[in-house]
Amino acid sequence: MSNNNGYKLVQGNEACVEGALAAGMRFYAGYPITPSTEIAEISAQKLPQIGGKFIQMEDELASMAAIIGGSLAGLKSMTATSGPGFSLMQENIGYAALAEIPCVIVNVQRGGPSTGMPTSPAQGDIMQAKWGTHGDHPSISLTPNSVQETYEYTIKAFNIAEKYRTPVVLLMDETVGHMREKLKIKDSSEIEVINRKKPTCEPKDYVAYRPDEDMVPQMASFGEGYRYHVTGLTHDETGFPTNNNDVSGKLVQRIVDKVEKNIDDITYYEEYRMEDAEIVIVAFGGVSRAAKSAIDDMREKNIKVGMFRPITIWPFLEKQINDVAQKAKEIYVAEMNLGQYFLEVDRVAGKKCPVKKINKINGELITPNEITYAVTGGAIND
Amino acid sequence: MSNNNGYKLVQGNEACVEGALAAGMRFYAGYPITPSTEIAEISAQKLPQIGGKFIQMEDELASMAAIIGGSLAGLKSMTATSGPGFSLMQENIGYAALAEIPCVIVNVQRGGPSTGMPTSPAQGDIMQAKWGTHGDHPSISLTPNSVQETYEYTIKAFNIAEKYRTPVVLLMDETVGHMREKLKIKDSSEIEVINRKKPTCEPKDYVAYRPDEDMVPQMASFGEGYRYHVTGLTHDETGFPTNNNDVSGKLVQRIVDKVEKNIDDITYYEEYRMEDAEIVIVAFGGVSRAAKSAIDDMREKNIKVGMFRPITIWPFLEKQINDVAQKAKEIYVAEMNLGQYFLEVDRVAGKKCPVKKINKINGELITPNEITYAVTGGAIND
Amino acid sequence: MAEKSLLQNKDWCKGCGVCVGFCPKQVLVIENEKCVIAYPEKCIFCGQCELRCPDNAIYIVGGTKDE
Amino acid sequence: MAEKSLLQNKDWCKGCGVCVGFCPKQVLVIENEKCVIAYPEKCIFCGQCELRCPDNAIYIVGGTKDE
Amino acid sequence: MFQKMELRLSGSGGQGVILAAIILADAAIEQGINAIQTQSYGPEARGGSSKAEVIISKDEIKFPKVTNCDILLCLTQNSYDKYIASLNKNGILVVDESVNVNMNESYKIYKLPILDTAQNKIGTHMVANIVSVGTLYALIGEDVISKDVMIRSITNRVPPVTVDKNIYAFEEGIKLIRG
Amino acid sequence: MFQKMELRLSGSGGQGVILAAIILADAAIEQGINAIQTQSYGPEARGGSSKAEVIISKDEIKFPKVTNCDILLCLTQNSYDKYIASLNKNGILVVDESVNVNMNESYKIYKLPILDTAQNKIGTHMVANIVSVGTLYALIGEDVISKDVMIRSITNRVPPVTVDKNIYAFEEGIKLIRG
Amino acid sequence: MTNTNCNEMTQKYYRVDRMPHIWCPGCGHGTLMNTVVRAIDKVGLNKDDVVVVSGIGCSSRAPGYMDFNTLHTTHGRALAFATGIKMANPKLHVIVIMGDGDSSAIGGNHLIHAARRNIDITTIVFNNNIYGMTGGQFSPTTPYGDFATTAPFGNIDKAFDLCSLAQGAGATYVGRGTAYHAPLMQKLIEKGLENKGFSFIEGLSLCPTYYGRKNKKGNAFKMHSYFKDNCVDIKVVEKNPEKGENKILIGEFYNSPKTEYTEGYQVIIDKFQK
Amino acid sequence: MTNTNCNEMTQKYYRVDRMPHIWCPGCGHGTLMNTVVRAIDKVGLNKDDVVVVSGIGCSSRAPGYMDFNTLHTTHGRALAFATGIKMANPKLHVIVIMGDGDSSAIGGNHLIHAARRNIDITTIVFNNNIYGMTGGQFSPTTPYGDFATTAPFGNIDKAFDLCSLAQGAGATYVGRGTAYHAPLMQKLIEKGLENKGFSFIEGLSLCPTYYGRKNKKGNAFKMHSYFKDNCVDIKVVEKNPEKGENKILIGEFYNSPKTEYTEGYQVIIDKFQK
Ligand SMILES: Cc1ncc(C[n+]2csc(CCOP(=O)(O)OP(=O)(O)O)c2C)c(N)n1
Ligand SMILES: Cc1ncc(C[n+]2csc(CCOP(=O)(O)OP(=O)(O)O)c2C)c(N)n1
Ligand code: SF4
Ligand code: SF4
Ligand code: SF4
Ligand code: SF4
Ligand code: SF4
Ligand code: SF4
Ligand SMILES: [Mg+2]
Ligand SMILES: [Mg+2]
Repeated sequence: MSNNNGYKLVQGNEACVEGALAAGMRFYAGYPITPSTEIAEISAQKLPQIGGKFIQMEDELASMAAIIGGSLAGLKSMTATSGPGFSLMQENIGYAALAEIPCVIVNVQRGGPSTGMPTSPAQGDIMQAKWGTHGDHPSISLTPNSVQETYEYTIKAFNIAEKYRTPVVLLMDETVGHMREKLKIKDSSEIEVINRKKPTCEPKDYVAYRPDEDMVPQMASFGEGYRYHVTGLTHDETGFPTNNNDVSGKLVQRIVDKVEKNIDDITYYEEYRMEDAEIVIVAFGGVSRAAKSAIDDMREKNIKVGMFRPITIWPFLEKQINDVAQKAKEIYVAEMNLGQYFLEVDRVAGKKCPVKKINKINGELITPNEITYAVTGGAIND
Repeated sequence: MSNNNGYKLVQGNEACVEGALAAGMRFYAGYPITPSTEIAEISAQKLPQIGGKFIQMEDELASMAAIIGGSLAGLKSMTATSGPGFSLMQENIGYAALAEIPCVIVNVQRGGPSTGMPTSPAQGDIMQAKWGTHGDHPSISLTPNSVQETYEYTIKAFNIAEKYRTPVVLLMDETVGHMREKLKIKDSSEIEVINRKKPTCEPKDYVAYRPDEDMVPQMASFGEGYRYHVTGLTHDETGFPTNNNDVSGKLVQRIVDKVEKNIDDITYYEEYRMEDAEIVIVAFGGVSRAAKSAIDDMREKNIKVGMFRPITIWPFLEKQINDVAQKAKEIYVAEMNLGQYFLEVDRVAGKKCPVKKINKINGELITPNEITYAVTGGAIND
Repeated sequence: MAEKSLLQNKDWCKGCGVCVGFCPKQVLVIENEKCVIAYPEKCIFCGQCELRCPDNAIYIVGGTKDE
Repeated sequence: MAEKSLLQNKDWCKGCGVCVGFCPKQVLVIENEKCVIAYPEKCIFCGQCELRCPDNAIYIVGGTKDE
Repeated sequence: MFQKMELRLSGSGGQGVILAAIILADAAIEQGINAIQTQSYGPEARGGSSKAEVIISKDEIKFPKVTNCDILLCLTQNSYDKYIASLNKNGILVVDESVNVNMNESYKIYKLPILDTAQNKIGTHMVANIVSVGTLYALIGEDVISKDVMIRSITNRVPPVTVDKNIYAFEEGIKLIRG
Repeated sequence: MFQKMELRLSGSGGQGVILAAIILADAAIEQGINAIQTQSYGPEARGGSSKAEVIISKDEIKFPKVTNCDILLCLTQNSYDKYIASLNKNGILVVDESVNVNMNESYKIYKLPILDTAQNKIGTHMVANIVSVGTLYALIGEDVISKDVMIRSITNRVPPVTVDKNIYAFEEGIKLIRG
Repeated sequence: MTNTNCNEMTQKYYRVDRMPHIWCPGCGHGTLMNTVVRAIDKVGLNKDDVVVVSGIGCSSRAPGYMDFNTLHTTHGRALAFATGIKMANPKLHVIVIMGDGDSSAIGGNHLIHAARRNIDITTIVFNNNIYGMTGGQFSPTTPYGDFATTAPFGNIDKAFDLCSLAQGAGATYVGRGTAYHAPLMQKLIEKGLENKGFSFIEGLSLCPTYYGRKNKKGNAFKMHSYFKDNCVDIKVVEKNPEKGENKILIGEFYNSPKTEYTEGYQVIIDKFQK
Repeated sequence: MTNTNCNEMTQKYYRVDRMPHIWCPGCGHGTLMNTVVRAIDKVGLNKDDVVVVSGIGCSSRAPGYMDFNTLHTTHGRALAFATGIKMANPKLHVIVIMGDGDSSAIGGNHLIHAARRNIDITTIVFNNNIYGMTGGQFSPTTPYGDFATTAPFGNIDKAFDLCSLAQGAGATYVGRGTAYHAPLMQKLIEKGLENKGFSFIEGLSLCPTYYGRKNKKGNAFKMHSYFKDNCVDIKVVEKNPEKGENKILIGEFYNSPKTEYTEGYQVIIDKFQK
């Protein structure tokens, strides 16, 4: 009777939960904060119905700790928050990185700094997602720009976390989290789900932090007979703390390398009308939708403009940006912050062509007109 | 009888307290953590003797909160920590930035990520010092490289904090914090001490967040008769929360601009043997001392090498690095991390000359030989 | 000493009805999502409304203090 | 059933002297920062030393369990 | 022919304009066309006036926010004052009759007894949002979304015990436009 | 003539080699020459073996760590095993007599009853570090730091009630070298 | 009840240009805020010497309307900010207003430590048994079995008794009132202000919008009536224990002054002043 | 006392290749760790099903030496990690070992919340009244007036009674032993392990290196003797209150099982399984 093709109207935050469940999330620990709260609320509703667990912790420090614990005990685990909570999670995100515990952290960005603009969209935590915790560490962040992508990339976030044993950040923004649009929930047969590598050896032969060739060690869950030690101190392959400087240094290098050297496997991006583009707009998340619209407008005036949209924000897509810069005459980085992703684009592309900023931090989504205006200097759309 | 010229042997961490006291610090709140603990211990000893206050808080979240409170009540306030504690302080550092509360945060860096290498030197929190909290915000960080400089730049950190009403981070590293060398404590007449601007108007006319021409609003202390409101929400000039997008955006822009546009006033750096240098080493903190030594060695072999040492790490000294790049044939950024400050140097200087990394993350200070080796490809010092 | 009277700050009233519920004399009613002093003559100045109003939108003026 | 005897793990002993203090029979002494079982013959296998040693560096073997 | 329509629904916090917007968007998706629904919030989760937006379109919707408002609904004076400037000059304004409006404008104006219909005809002010849905639907047109689909969307989104009352409200809303 | 000297002092956790290093550096500064003192720590604040370094120099000291060890002090076997490789071939090794050392080396070796002197001559193992200071001072030489300055430095850095005992220990340390 | 009539009090102590406040119709926070202001008035504090600090939440918006030195901090940290203020200037009268979530979920640690130190801060919790600001998630004081957006099948967390928690941690003055028992609430706050040390006063508030709606508690007036019918003063229960059965205890629970923290610190400072 | 003799126990339950441990000579933590292991042995838990979690501190190094599933987390957060583990797999026996600072300074909030939920975790605090790992700063349990590197003029902070705090927050099994009263300590841990719910056992430890030295408490043996002479069992005091005067109370303080958290959650899950 209806011709909806299996689509339904869903909010971004809800699509995130749907994706997580499809990926196998069975433990959620969190603390409410606007504009991510629906993720907790829907998880609370859905998880027990399929035998999963939801817990509301006392704060975000505890939430992050709890999902690491849940993951170690064998369940795929997630938490969701926004800026202030993301700041509080940083110490334990670093722990998960060093101890190599797979988990997914969703940050639905709102206006900062501090309490800032709690109900307004922003993209002010881009650099924090990479650098928020102390010390060198791997960082992976994905930025969906639609409800459907939120679903898809939540699944991918879990897959990457499990494959590389590392925390993965899904960096949404209030626009994407709170908007409702169509979503097609996929059949489980259509979804690729990756699980962490389990030990292939006997417990007595298990060396918990000895990496395989892919640089990732096999991971036993607590309670499976592989009794091992996990610590946030630098440790050797056995997992026990070491005072050996070189072993310590190599550990940190390995956890960074296992991500950086596998970057091709976690590279997601979209190119829009890039074939002959001389002007390239780099945009992601909610802003990329304004960019698309602006590009359509400008193309109508025969301006050769296209968009490069990184979906993988971290690690930085150096190779792709480099390629873009090779061909572009000019690059604009449009973001709802004062120029964060810009810095990396400028570093890489700036050697080849001018890189400019389009920024907005007043809690409103950048509009297509603003982009057009910035690119054309107001020549069209006056 | 002795010919010490007023010098005495002092540990870096102690020099930090001496500098703080000289600058007028009268409130310290902190939570112990290696390798910063001596700063708390010496503060606990010295403050009450001059009528100041020390409190050991329950954690770093509380410590950061308490110094903001102390500063609002009128005392110059400081806390000190290391990586894990610095991560925990991030939320409230953002608060201090947005609410424009002067305070000084000392981070004596140790090996990370996570608990990492608690007693080893590192420079792994360089990017975190700028990007650790959510949202766009101003960041100021200074990096002394000796005991004397620790004293001097702690004073400057307070002066900058007071002048610009913003948190200032003193980024030390374990090497500098724990080493003992000579310090000359200055006479108070030789020290420039800057205090926050007090309101010049009557309480009834006070508009707490209306900036003067220097973009900095005048600051009354609680209890002085100027009853005003302080919030971490974006607010208008009265200090009360606003839902007006443009007012919010302009507030964030102003707090960033008051630092970025006054950068010349907070620019500190050293150039070493740079007159004719073709190869430039960029280094700071403990590593810069290895660099100096290496440069002396290389100069003996007639290699034209010099050092640019930023003392102000944030805001980034774009102008100076640009000048350096103009003349250099090659730049090396030597740091005890995987290449953090490098990113900004590469962004700015990379458009003009090749920028390379010298990194070490095993918890040991980079040695002069390692720098020489990296620069000469092992040609000398084999 | 001034006569007592009951005053309202309509701008602040949110029409929650708390005062209406507590008034022992049915002086107050809600109309168009605001409280209205419908029967001022019945008011005994018991102070319940002003004590209970979360919005300081209704209050008694005049009379002796500390009664 | 084996005879009881008192054994030591010198590598683990830190010479803290706790066992020496608790031994009711002065069996033990500290020498060169390590505990030494100086008078094994006086030992009554009371178990104080093994109970108190923070380093599991001294213990009784043999004898019936659960005595 | 219908290609794209941008609607803005505004009112006070408790009036349920967000649900109204969701119902419209939901129906559009169900109908097989594209729709996107957004809203703005007050401080954290609450606040005075409330605004919701819906865009329905045959093509992919890129920018999710209303930039070109075709239909503006205002249930209160406050929301009219705040949002009227955003209406297209060729657009349509739907306001409750209690709102004072400048009639001297190029857009089309429907001044309707929405709140009164809800309160006095249906019996509760709670359904004012669904009366509004009716008015908006009448303006969007059956060629865009079928009435069946609309009714299904309402049925799915309101509390089960209130379905009949809400469908009644919807029909009355349609009548306010069609007469 | 003296220009620069790099010393490394090592022993077990409780032996106070760090204080010994501080006293030497302190005296050097007091004397008007440059000095820098560093140390390495175990996990957070405690740990087994302990290492301290002092560099004294007439010129500015750039790199603060010992790269070219002129004098190595080892109070325990452990510390000898760990650090001996770092000693200059023309350097000087000072070890407690209890340590087994490879005598067949190019550096100069002083095998001295440091611990025994402390324990049995001065009466407490606690002053072994200051006996060590005496031995090292004897090797550095009075032309570099005057003895008065050394004694003042010790006096300032040890607990007041133990000053005499420590000066005694210092003198005995000097004697171990000078005989 | 007070020496100042209601409207005079409003004019004197509130920032009337910021009103009406953002709270929902019938929210108990407004009534409780009035009890705070009346207590300050009664005790006769100088407005310039009063600092009101809060965290984040509906309740924590209170200071913005109050004409004192006011500080709206980060979620859960109000007491830590307040501790810094009090240490830096012990002459200030520091009052902290928090929600149940703010004070006992994310802020629980600062609560027990401020209580332990017995620092002179008067802490008032507007406890509505829910996270109001974020839209109705359960809090550490939501009763067992109640519903909330994150407890769709009934809450399985046991609730804190905030007064016991504060008292156990070291608070030297402890009491509980409700939005309905406004005069009692005011009295407790007055005594809290007079206690030189850490005072903890819980004010049971009501959130008709979330807690009320989710748990079918009726409108604001009904929720007030619930307090009226279900609370009993500890003094009554002490005499007639059976009267306390299944009731919420209110009243003054603990009042036992001990050395105050900043005074203790002053003793150390004074040692060096002679 | 146990069915396994001392050395067998060492071989069976410790990672002997990691020993000797890093603790200073005479540190009470070693003795307390032995009581944990003996209790596990006595209760007869399967090593594969036991998870030992700690935070950061000297005490928190314990799990590294214990041959179970072991997790050394971040400072103060052990109970939050443990909560995740227990929720994810309720079959695991989760034991948390923390220091006084770890559990009650930075970790105080997680302690009271884990207790409130009555989640089945056996928590053991090695309380040496000091921050040992960082070199002797005062902790929330350092007695009033005592010295520490950050309390050079005597501590003005009042100390927590950790057992009251945990009990007040909701722990269903609570007791205190000491390093000297090792057999009692073991017994309390056994009962804690058997309690299905949140159990809190405080073990008074001793830090000769910092707390002992700063406060002139003598060597490790003297510090043991202090416990011997100054502790009295609650059972004794209940009969003869005067025997408790100026003494440290030890023994079982509270034992009152209530619904356990993960079981409560399972009830919800089961609803959907039919
Ligand atoms: C670090 C952080 N986490 C979460 C939030 C979101 N948040 C704001 S208020 C609040 C809870 C409010 O509840 P309560 O303290 O009980 O106050 P109420 O609104 O009920 O008065 C939460 C979770 C935040 N602002 N900051
Ligand atoms: C976030 C953070 N803050 C501070 C520290 C430093 N730190 C490590 S252990 C410790 C306290 C240890 O005291 P306690 O928990 O009592 O254990 P103990 O060493 O006395 O056994 C501190 C403050 C840290 N590692 N992480
Ligand atoms: S109690 Fe106050 S806000 Fe509520 S209806 Fe009455 S006057 Fe209005
Ligand atoms: S004063 Fe009393 S009688 Fe008068 S309106 Fe108010 S509540 Fe009713
Ligand atoms: S108690 Fe143990 S460690 Fe201490 S001296 Fe005796 S055997 Fe050695
Ligand atoms: S078993 Fe008893 S008697 Fe024997 S050495 Fe040990 S403590 Fe002494
Ligand atoms: S949500 Fe609840 S607590 Fe918040 S203002 Fe509304 S009624 Fe009050
Ligand atoms: S410092 Fe204290 S607590 Fe830590 S190992 Fe040494 S004696 Fe034990
Ligand atoms: Mg609440
Ligand atoms: Mg301790």
